[in-house]
Amino acid sequence: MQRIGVFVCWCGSNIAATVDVAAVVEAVRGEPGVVCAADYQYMCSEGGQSAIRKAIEEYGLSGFVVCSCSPRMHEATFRKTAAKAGLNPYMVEIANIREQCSWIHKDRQYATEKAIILTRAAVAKLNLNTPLVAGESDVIKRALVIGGGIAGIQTALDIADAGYEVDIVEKSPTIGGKMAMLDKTFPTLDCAACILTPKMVDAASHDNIKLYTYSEVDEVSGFVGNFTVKIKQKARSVNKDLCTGCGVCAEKCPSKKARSEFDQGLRNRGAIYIPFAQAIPNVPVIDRDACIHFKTGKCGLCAKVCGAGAVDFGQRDEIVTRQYGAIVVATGFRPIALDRLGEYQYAQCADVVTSLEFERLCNAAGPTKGKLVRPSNHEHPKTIVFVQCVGSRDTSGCGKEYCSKICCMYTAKHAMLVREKYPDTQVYVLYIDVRTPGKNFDEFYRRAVEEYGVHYIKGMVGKVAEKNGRLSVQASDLIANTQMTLEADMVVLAAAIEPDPTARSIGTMLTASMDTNDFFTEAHPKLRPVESPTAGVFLSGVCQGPKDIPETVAQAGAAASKVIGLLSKEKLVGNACVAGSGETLCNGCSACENVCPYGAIEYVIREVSDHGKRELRRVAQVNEAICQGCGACTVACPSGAMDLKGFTNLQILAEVDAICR
Amino acid sequence: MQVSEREMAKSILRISGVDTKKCMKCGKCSGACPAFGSMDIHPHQFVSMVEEGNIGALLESKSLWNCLSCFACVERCPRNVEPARLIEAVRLTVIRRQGANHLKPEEIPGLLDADLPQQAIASAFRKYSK
Amino acid sequence: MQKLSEMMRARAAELLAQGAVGRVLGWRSGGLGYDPSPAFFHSAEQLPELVYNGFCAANLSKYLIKAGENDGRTLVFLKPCDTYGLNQLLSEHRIDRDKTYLLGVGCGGMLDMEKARGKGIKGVGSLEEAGGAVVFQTLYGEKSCPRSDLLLEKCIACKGGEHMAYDELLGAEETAANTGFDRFAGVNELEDMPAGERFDFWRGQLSKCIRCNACRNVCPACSCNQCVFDNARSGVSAKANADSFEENLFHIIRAYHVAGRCTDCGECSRVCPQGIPLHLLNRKLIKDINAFYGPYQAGADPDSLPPLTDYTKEDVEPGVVTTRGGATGC
Amino acid sequence: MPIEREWEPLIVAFCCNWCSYAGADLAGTSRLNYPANVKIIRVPCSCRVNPLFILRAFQRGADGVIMAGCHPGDCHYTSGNYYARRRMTLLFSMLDYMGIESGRTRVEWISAAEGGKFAAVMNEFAGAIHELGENRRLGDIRCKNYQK
Repeated sequence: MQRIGVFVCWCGSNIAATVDVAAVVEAVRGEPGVVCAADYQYMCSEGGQSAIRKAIEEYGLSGFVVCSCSPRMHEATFRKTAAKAGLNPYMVEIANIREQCSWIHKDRQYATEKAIILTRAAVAKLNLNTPLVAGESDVIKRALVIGGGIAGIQTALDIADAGYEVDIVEKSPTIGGKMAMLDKTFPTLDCAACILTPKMVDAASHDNIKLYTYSEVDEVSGFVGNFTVKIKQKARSVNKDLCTGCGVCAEKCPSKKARSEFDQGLRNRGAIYIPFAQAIPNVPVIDRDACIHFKTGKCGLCAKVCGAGAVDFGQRDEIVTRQYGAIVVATGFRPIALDRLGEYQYAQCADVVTSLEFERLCNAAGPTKGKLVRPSNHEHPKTIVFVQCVGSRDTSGCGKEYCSKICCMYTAKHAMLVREKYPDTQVYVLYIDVRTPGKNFDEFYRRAVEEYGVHYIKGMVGKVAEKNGRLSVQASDLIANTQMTLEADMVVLAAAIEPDPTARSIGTMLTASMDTNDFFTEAHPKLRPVESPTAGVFLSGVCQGPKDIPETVAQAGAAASKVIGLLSKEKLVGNACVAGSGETLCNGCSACENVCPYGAIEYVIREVSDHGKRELRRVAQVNEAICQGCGACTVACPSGAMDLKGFTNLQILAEVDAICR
Repeated sequence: MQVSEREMAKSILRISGVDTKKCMKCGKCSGACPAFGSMDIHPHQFVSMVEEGNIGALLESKSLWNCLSCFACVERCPRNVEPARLIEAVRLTVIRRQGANHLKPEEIPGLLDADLPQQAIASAFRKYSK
Repeated sequence: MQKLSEMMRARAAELLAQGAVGRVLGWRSGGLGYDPSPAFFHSAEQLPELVYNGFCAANLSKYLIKAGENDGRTLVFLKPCDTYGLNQLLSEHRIDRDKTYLLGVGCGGMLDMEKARGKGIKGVGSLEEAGGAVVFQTLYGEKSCPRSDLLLEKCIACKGGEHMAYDELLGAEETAANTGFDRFAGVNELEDMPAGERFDFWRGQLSKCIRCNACRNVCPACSCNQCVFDNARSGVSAKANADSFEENLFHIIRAYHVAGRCTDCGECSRVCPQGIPLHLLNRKLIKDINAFYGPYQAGADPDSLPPLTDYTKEDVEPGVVTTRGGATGC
Repeated sequence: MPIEREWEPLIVAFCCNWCSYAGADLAGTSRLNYPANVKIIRVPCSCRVNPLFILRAFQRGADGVIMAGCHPGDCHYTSGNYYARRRMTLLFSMLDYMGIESGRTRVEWISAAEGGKFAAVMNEFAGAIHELGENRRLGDIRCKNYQK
C-alpha cells in the first residue's frame, strides 16, 4: 500500500480564487492511500518544496500528488523535490487544476468539484505507480559517415577535429562525390576542385579519419551509442599498401571500352583506372566486368608493368566489423533517368546533354579539356538552349513531384560561363519559374540576364527534334503568347535529382524512416532537421532533401555538432517511461514489432517459465535505450503482454474509474 | 435561359473532369501543340480562362475547331491537367447549344479516303457529334 | 467423400510408416456420423477411426500450436478455407511451418445438423452422403435431404476452393465452387436499421450469451497464451456476464481483438450453442476494413501486414462513421 | 456536499502529451471557457489509447469520450496518430453498428497552438452530448444511478 501525500497549491489567487483549496484538501483526505493532505500558497516555491520534503519525512510518504499548474510546467520541479528527499522521482503525479480547471471555469462550486475529481484521478494513478529508473548505456566514441561526398567529408572533418574517430564508407573507388565533377560553383564561381580537393586531402590525412572507399555498408545492428556495422570492402584487385599511384597500369591497359562514370560516359576509361587525377585514395581499381584478364584469363599487362607489384588479381571482398556510437547518412543524389521524358530526345541526340554532363564538358580536366564542343561533331556550338524543370515538379509520373532546388542557380551559372567564354554563342534558358532564394542568388541570376545577355524565356519545351544536323526546339513563350522554334546546336537539360538508389537499403538497415521519394525524414522538420527519428542516426546533405553546396556544408556541420554532442557523453540516459513485455503473456505474434516506429522491439527465443512449466518461446524484447515510450505497441498487443511504464493499462483505467466514479 | 459564365465554367470542369488548379502555368501544353499556329486561344490559355470563368470568349474561339485532339498536351503536361479534355468540354458545350449532330456514322464510308488517318475520323466524331 | 477418406487414411499411414510425420491431426468419427471431432492419431492402428465427411467443419489449424510442443512434424488435413487460419497463425509465429505437413483436402461444403433437425430429421443413428444428397438412418426410418439444403452458413459464404498453403493436395477436385453469395448482406441489413433497432437486435442476441467461451476457444485468431478475459491484470477479466454491459463488452472486445486478423472462417457462429450470429460482428469489421483501407483477406498472404498494424497518410478520419449516417439518439 | 442541479453529461477526454494536452493548457492560459464536466486524461500519444479505456469510460458512466492528438503528420513519435486513427475509426464504426450513438465518440486533431480550437471543440462536443442525453445503452447498471 502506498503512503500518499496530497499538496494543493493556491498559485496565489490563480487557483485559490476559483477553487476552494481547503475543500479539496478535505475531500481527498479519505482517498485510498492518502495519509496527509495540505494546501500552500506557492507549492513550487522553496517554501512549498520544503513543506513537501518535510511531509515525506514526517509521514514516510511513498509518493505524492501536487495539485497545481500543468505538469508540462512543473512536473520536473517536483520530481527533483522527490529525488532530493530520497524518493523515486517517478512517484510524483500532478493534478492540473490551474490550466485545466481554475483558469477556465468561473463557477467556484463547479471548479472545486472538478479539482477534487482530478485530484482523485491523480491519487488513483499514483496508487499504482512503481519506482522507475531510466536505463543507462555506454557510448562508443566513434562515428560512421556513410557517403564520401562533400556532405560526408565535411561532417567527418568536423567530428574528427573535435577529437573523435570517424570512418567514412564510400561505395565508389574515391571520395569526392558529385562536387568533384563540377566545374565552377555558384554564386561566387569558385572552381569546385580548388575548394574540394584540399578537404579530400585533409580527410585522408586526418589522424582521426579512416577511409573505406570502394566499400559498402552490409549490415547494421545495435542502437544509439552502440551500433555494430559490417562493412564490405569490395576487391580493388590492387594492393593499396604497395601501390604508388604512378598510373602506368591505367595508361597501358589495352581495354578502353568501359564508360567513365566520373566523366558521365563522355569518355571511355581502361579496365584498370583511377577515376580522376585528384582521386583519394590515388589507387587504381580493376573493373572486373571490363578486364580482359578476368574475362579470358589472358592479358595481365597491368601486373607486368607495375613496378611495385601491387596488382593482385586474387584479392577478394572483405567484411570488416566496426562499432560506432553514431551514424551519419550522407548518401547524396543522382540525376534522374530521362527515359520517360521522350520529348527531349536525350537518348537519341548526342547534343542533348544533362547539366552534369555539361559540367564535365566545361571542366578543364574533363574529356574536352574544358573546350566546349558539341558531342556529336566536336564543333563549337553557336546556340545553346537550357531547359529547366526537366522532370521536376512533375506529378504525371514521368518525373518527381518536388522542386530539385539547385537547377535554377546552376543553369544561370552555366549560361553565364558560356557567355563569358564564348561571347559569340547565343544562350536561351526556358523556364517555368526562376527560384533564387539564397544569399546573392537573385543578384547572380540578374547578372546573367543583364550583364551577360542570356535570353530567359518563360515557357516550356514541347519537343526537341534533330533537323539537318542541328536541334530544333519547339517551345511556348508565355509572355509573348506565341509558340516558337529555336534552332540550337546543343540542348542542356536541368534533370531533376533523386536520392542515390542505395539510400533505400541503407534506410532499411538503419530503421531510419524515409518519405515516398526516398529522402530521409528528419526527426522534426523545423527543430531537429539533421536528426533522423531513429536515435543515433543523423542526416547530412541531399539524402534529406535537395540542397546546394553551401546548405549541404552547413547541414554537415550541424549533423557533426549533434554527433559530437552525443559522443561527448559518458553514458546515455534513456527514457524511464518505456514499454516492456510480460514474457508469460507474450504470444510472439510480432504485432508490436510491426507498429514500433523506432525498431525498438525485437523477438528472441527464450526459455520462459509459465506456471512452473519451462519452455522455449518466441517473445518480444524491448530495447529500452531505443524505446521513446509512445505506447503504440501496447495497443497493438492482443494479449496485453506489452505495457508502458508510467502509463500502464491499470494506471489509465484507474484514472478513468476515478473520473467516472 | 441565360446561364452565367461561372456556372458554365463549373459544368465544363465537371464534364471534363479537369482540375485547373493543378496547372503550374509552365506552358508545356502550348509548347507541344502542333496546331498552335492556327489557334486564337492557346491550350494554356484555355486552362487559365476556365479557371477564371472567362467562358464567353472560349465559346467563340476558333481553337475549338482547330484542336486536333491529338492529346499531345495531355501527354506532355507534367501535372496531369489534360488541357485537351477542357477544350473538348467547351466544344461539347457549344455543340449541345447548336442541337443536331453534324456528322452521322452513315456518312463516314463516303468520306473515307486511303490517306485519312483513323485518328482524324475519331476526332471529327468528337467535334461534330453530341 | 468415402473414397477421399480412404485416400487420406492411406496417405497418412504411408507418411507415418516412413517416419516423415510423428502424428496425424484429423477428424475422428464419433459414432453418430454427424459428430466427428478433431483428434490426433499417433499410429497406423488408430487410423481406421479417421474420417472425412460433410460434418468435419472444424478447422484443425489451431491445434497445431499444441502439436508444435512435440518433436517431429505433424500431418494435418486442411480444407481450403482452413488454410486461411493456418496462414494467419503462421504470420503470427504461432506455428512452425517446418514442423507441419499440410495435406490439403477438397471440400464440397460442410453441413449443419441443426438445419437437418429443423427439417424434422431426428433420432439419427448413422448417415451416408451419396451424390448430392444425405441419407439419414433414423429411429423413424430412412430420411433423405439434398446436401445444398443443409450447408453451413460459413459454406454458403465459401471463399472458394483454392488452398492458400499446402505441401500436397488430395481430392481437390471435390471442391465446390463459390456460390456468389454476398457475405455482407446480413451486415448491410443491420446497417440499414435505425440505431435503436440495431441496439435492440444486439441486446437481444447478446443477452443469450452464457459465456461458455466456445467462440473464443475455436477461433484461430484467438490464440493468446492467456486471454485478457482470464487475466486479472488486464482490467477486463470476467468469467461470467454480470450484466448487459458485460455481454456487450465481451463481444465488442473479442471482435475488435481479431479485427484485421479474422479470416471470416465462421467457426464462432458455428459453435455457439446459443446460435448468436457472431460472424455478423466480424464481417462488419471486415467490410469496414475493405471499404476504408482497401480489400484485405486475412490469411491469404502470410507476409501481408494486418490493417491495424499498418496505415497510410491518407486514411479516412474516424468522423466517417458519423458523416455516412451513423446512429443517432433515436 | 452533493450539488443539486440539472443533469450534466460526463465527458472523458484522452489527450496526447505533446499536442492536445498542451493545447488544453493553452486554452487555460488564454482563459477560454469550456464545461467543467470535461475531464482530461494525459497519455503520451494518441496511439497509447486502448479501445478498452474508452469502453471502460462508458461502462463506468461516461456519456461521451473524445480523443485528441497531434494533427496527422505532426505526431511527436512520427506515426502514432496514424495507428490511432485506424483503431478509432474501426472502434467507432463497431460501436455505431451495435447501436451506440455515434455522436458519443469523437477524435479531434488539436495542436499545441490551438487553444482556441480545444475550447471550441470541447464546448461543441459537450453540447452535442447534452443533446444526446444520458448514455444508457453502454453503461453498467451498477456504476450509474439511472433515476431520471
